[in-house]
Amino acid sequence: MNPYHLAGRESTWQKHIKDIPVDNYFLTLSCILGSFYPASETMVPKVFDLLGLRWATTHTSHNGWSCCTAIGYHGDIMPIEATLLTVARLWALAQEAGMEVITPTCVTSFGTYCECQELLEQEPELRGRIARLLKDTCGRKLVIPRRLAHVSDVYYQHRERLAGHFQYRLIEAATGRPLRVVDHIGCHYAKLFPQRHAVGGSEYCDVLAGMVRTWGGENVDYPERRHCCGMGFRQCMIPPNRGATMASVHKKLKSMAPFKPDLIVTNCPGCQVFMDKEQWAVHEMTGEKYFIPVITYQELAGILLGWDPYEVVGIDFHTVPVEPLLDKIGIPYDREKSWHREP
Amino acid sequence: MSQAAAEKHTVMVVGGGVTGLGIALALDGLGIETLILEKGPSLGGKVKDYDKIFPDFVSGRDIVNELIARVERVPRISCRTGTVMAGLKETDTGYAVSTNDHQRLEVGAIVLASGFEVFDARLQEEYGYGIYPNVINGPELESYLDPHGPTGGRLLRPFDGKPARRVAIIFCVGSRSKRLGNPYCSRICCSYSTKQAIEIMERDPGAGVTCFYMDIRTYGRGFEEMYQYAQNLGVKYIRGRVSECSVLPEGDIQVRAENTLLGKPVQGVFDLVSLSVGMMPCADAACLADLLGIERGKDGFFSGVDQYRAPHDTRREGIFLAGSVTGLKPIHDCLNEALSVAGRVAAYLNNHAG
Amino acid sequence: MRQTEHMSIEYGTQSLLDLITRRNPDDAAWRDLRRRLDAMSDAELTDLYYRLRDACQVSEQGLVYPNIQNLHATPFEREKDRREQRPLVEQDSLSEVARWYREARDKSCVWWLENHVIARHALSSCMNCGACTALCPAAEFNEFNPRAIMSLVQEKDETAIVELLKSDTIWFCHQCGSCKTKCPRQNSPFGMISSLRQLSQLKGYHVQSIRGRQQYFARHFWGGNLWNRACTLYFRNPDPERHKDFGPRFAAYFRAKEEYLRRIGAQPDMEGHLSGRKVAPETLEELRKLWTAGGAVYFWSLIEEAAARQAAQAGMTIDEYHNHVMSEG
Amino acid sequence: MAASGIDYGWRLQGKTVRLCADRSLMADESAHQMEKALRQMSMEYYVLDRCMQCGICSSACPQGLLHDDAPFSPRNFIQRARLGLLNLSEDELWKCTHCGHCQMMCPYEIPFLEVMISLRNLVVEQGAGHVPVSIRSALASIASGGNPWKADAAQRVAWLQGLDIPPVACEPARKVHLFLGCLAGYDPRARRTAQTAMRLLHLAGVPFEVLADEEVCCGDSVRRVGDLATFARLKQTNKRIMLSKGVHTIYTLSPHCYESIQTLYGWEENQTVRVMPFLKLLFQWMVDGVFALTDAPRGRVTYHDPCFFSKHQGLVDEPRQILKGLPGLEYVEMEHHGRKSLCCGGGGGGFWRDVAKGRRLAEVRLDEALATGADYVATSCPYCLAMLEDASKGDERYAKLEILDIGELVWKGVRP
Repeated sequence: MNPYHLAGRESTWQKHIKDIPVDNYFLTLSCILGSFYPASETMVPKVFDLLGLRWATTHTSHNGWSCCTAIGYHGDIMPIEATLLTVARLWALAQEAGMEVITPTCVTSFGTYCECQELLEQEPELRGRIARLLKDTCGRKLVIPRRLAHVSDVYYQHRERLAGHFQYRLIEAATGRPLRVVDHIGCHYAKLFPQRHAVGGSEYCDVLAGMVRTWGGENVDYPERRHCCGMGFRQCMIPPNRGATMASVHKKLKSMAPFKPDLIVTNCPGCQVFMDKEQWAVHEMTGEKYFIPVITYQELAGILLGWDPYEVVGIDFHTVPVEPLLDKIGIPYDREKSWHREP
Repeated sequence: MSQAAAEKHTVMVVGGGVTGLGIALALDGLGIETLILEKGPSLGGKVKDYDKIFPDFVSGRDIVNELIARVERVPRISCRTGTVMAGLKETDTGYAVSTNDHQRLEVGAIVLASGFEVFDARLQEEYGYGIYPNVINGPELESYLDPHGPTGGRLLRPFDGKPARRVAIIFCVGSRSKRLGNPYCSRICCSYSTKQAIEIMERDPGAGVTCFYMDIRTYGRGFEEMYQYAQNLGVKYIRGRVSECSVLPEGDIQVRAENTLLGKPVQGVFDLVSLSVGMMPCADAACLADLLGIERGKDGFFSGVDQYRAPHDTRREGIFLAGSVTGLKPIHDCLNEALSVAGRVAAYLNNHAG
Repeated sequence: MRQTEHMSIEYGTQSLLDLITRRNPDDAAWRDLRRRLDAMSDAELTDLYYRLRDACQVSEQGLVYPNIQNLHATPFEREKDRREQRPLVEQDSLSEVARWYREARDKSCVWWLENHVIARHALSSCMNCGACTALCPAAEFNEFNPRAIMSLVQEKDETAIVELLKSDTIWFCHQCGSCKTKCPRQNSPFGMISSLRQLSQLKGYHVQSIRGRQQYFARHFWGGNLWNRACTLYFRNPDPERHKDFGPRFAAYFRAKEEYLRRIGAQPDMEGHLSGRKVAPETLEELRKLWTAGGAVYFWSLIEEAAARQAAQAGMTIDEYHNHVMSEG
Repeated sequence: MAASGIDYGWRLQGKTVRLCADRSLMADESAHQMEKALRQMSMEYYVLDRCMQCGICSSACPQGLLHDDAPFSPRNFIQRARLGLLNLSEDELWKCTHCGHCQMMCPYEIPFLEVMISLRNLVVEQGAGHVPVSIRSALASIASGGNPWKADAAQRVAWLQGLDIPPVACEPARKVHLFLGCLAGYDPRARRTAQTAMRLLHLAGVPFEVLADEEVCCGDSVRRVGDLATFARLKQTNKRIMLSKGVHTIYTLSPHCYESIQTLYGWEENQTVRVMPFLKLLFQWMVDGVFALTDAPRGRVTYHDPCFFSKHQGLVDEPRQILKGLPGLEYVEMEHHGRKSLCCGGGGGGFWRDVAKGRRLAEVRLDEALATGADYVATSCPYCLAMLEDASKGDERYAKLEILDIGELVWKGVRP
């Protein structure tokens, strides 16, 4: 017996429909993803091309790649002005590339773009100063984007078309039951400006849940679903502080376990790292064995598209093995290609 | 002008709730004819659903039924249910009102007593109203406690029909929230929720009722004493706004708040969570305002010309306000207001109407 | 220049590299090298850094990687950044943003709260309902209470605020923003805390608390990545020794990361495809200008000064202090 | 709770990192049951329902002035009691010193001390929690020997022998009895105070007797740490003796003895026993000019009000007038005085607790005394005297302060 009314849950997120641009995306990169799950980034252009979308990026150094400095900002070493200037520069690059909407692969970048957009819209004096400084220092023009989208928004927007290309669905091959999927949205996507920028608002954010439903899976809600993974910038980065990070992950795992999820899909690189990697620490410290596969929505699309789990999707980057999930869905893979030799 | 002048006119009362009925009876006492326009199928408004009202636990239903009975006995009062105003024209003797059933009614004055609506708790998404079966709102809890209600007065979990013994009541739902566009205090929620808590504890002393409040505003005569009594019954009051409810596999509801008096987060698991929803202006307030050409305050409630000198008058001559259209009031305040409005209307008819 | 060449010759670029690129070196050889580095002029030191960075090093499978991979998070890079940034914060050469922050240092905390853009957006009025604390991940696990901080700030009691800025309290926040979504008054506690943290460092109060002192590590960890690699995180940062909690599979990945990355089409430290992460010199130049204009470099210099003072008091070298703060607490 | 299984540490960079424990309070069944249990077990518990958490009690509580990260707070305590979050095994239950400032200020007149007594009673008599060792041994000793120090009952009055104070026989019908109290019975310092009191009585020509070794502890502290049964027995013993000896008037040296004998012994109509604090007697003598006074002692004097006189009895003017009546002394007032004075920490069993230096209420009090620049700190309660002296011992800051019983100060000035 379902402990909640599906209709009510649906109507809740449907109150917050986000206006997502359908084309012309300017891709910006994530520091964390590039460091821990680079495949999730390299797969994005592949998917964009597959869908025949028009896109550009700063992916080669000579067209000016830089990060958004958001980690620096939330890690309290960047004054807001410096972050505003860096972001403004990226926006300018997008304009120069003739792209309408800037789409980061990182939730914290996204949150920071949103914050910058709001600040610049509400603070004329600040806007003036940033525009002037940008002009004086690197001769670029401040253009505040009208709309902002996260790469997951793009996947969401085109989820049906993408499903058209899939070779697999989120269904257990053996039994034919839909896989139970926990979606972890990422605070800076759903909590900072839910009214304006989050698909489905903050309570029942649909950006991942929608993909999961469309791709054959079943959404699983659990009490701690809205909660922070504990990454917390300085909390995860500085070893003595990491107790709180681990505790947060532990709390979420404990809370979701009774609902027997088959996998966790993440939106935010930070969450992906800690939901995945700290499962091992939690096991070491408490003896509790969760080991629920954690994958990004890019990787999810990747494996469903039937791309090589090792050479394209890069499941070797994961701490919690993804192979059991592949077995469930019935995706063949060549164990020989794995670099990990499990005992 | 003499008293007789007033008697030549009919006063239209918009809304057949407790206030409207009170006005009609009061005007009858002054020998003035009234016509009650009720959009619902029957008279009595919301109060007819209340088995017990605060602070003295008398039956709201009895009060309304008594009023209705008297109204029906009085020849000077006529009622039209299922009827709403469609148009309004000024005439030399007052107003000509056209209704949805294409009637044309000549009246000397109009009193707006169309009441309020309860806040739609689905808008406060984090509480999961309309999603989690065991999260209900105040009026629903009222009906669960009502011997004539769906459960015959037994408090059951909607999810599985098991008796609910661990109950949480969350105050200020849809009130005092800039985020939801209702920055105001709805005034009566603290009291009606406390009343409900008392009823639960009196029927089942073994039950545990926990109220999550921001400030207890039991401002009226006898209200604070009621609050005291609730505490004596063992109702727990935790000062802190609940930030979210979540559902557990068996349908239990997990609640998170801060106990701001201890400065620590608090978690609880309950059989049933009741949301003390605040009040909103009546659904058709906007179109009534246009129709009558009168103003509303920022909060959407109607406001008198001058809340000190002419609280019931509107900018438009011969149109008056009564009851909770000007903001939430307990039932006895509404009835008191009915009397004062009746007096004001009679005076108006004597002095102005031809 | 002469000095640099002399050194390169004496050590041979490769061996010099081996010595200079150790993370926490503490032996005679290093101390000797440290003395030599200290003796160098700023120009010579930075020149040496860039020569080493651009000197290519042969990696496996015939692919050639630049040395950038080895220089990150070394005392050498920190020393270089310190010296390279020093001239950018000369009093007269400060950007207007940096000047604003410098003036803010001498003003009251209350002034800051009324004028810093983030603080202004963070608090209109607080009714102490506690919705923020109820689901705060930090409040759940640490002695931390955003509501209490908001109401303290709201009282505008200078001494109380200074106390707060000197305490560990503000540093527990995860900056997750859960509080912002729930606030019925549409305040942003996490924004306020972010602003308070900036103020704490601006006034040098952060070094009074364990958690605050950690900012010196942050300044070089994230700041060093930004300054030299244009990203806050660099894929070579998470060394398994420092991330034992990531487990053996991560350690295995880290040993062969170049191979792993190349296989999925990422080209570490290279021109080219996504996750390339090589930043062009002209881009870096541009960004450094922006960060100087945006006050970041000035901000870093303040953290640097505070750390130097603190280290001197504790009788540590700045390198010892750096290692101390990242393991303290 | 996330706290489970958190004993494994994690070494990162030579630091042990642990999963942080969840700090959340639980509004769960166990708390609910705890609260219900308290309701059933403790009659006084119900008065807590009146509490509206205004916090005036906590601002009045002297423990708020201690340098303590989490000072005892009545408001906080009541809130947790109401939510069933109390841990009766914690030291916190014993922190309250029953000064009574909280209930004096409470707008709803919640008798917080009675609540404390009943909760402590749950622990002491019904084993609902843990009793601090020092208190347990004191109680045991009183139960067996009628005094807190496991001392021989005979010692209580042995020291009276060889005193150069010939007892003045009272006429049988009008026996006057000086109730010494346990401290005067066994503590050398308190004995000196008692002697002085006797000398003054003698000099004033007041006939009085001492109930030899039959008197037992008055039971005040016993009751306040929750041992109601023992209190009842002590009460019976003392009453029986007093009545059997036909006592007519009882002078008490301690306000604690005074309060219990006067208000808690429940004298019947026909038992015309008059209880009077020695302080009042002293005041009467001063008014009547019984003694010829010299201008010794000289200097500044301040008065520390015992809570059981000031807050419980409202006896605040008399001692001041006595001191102002001493020609050689300039009277100065401390910041907190009269009914709002601060507690010495000795009441409610506090006298039996071991509190670390730097955490003592008496230190706060002495600092206030220092601030007045006084040479003498006069008081009129053996507990206060002992607590203040203990706190001042071995701390040169307080060396210049001489702590005296008010009677002793008067005696210094009396021309023999």
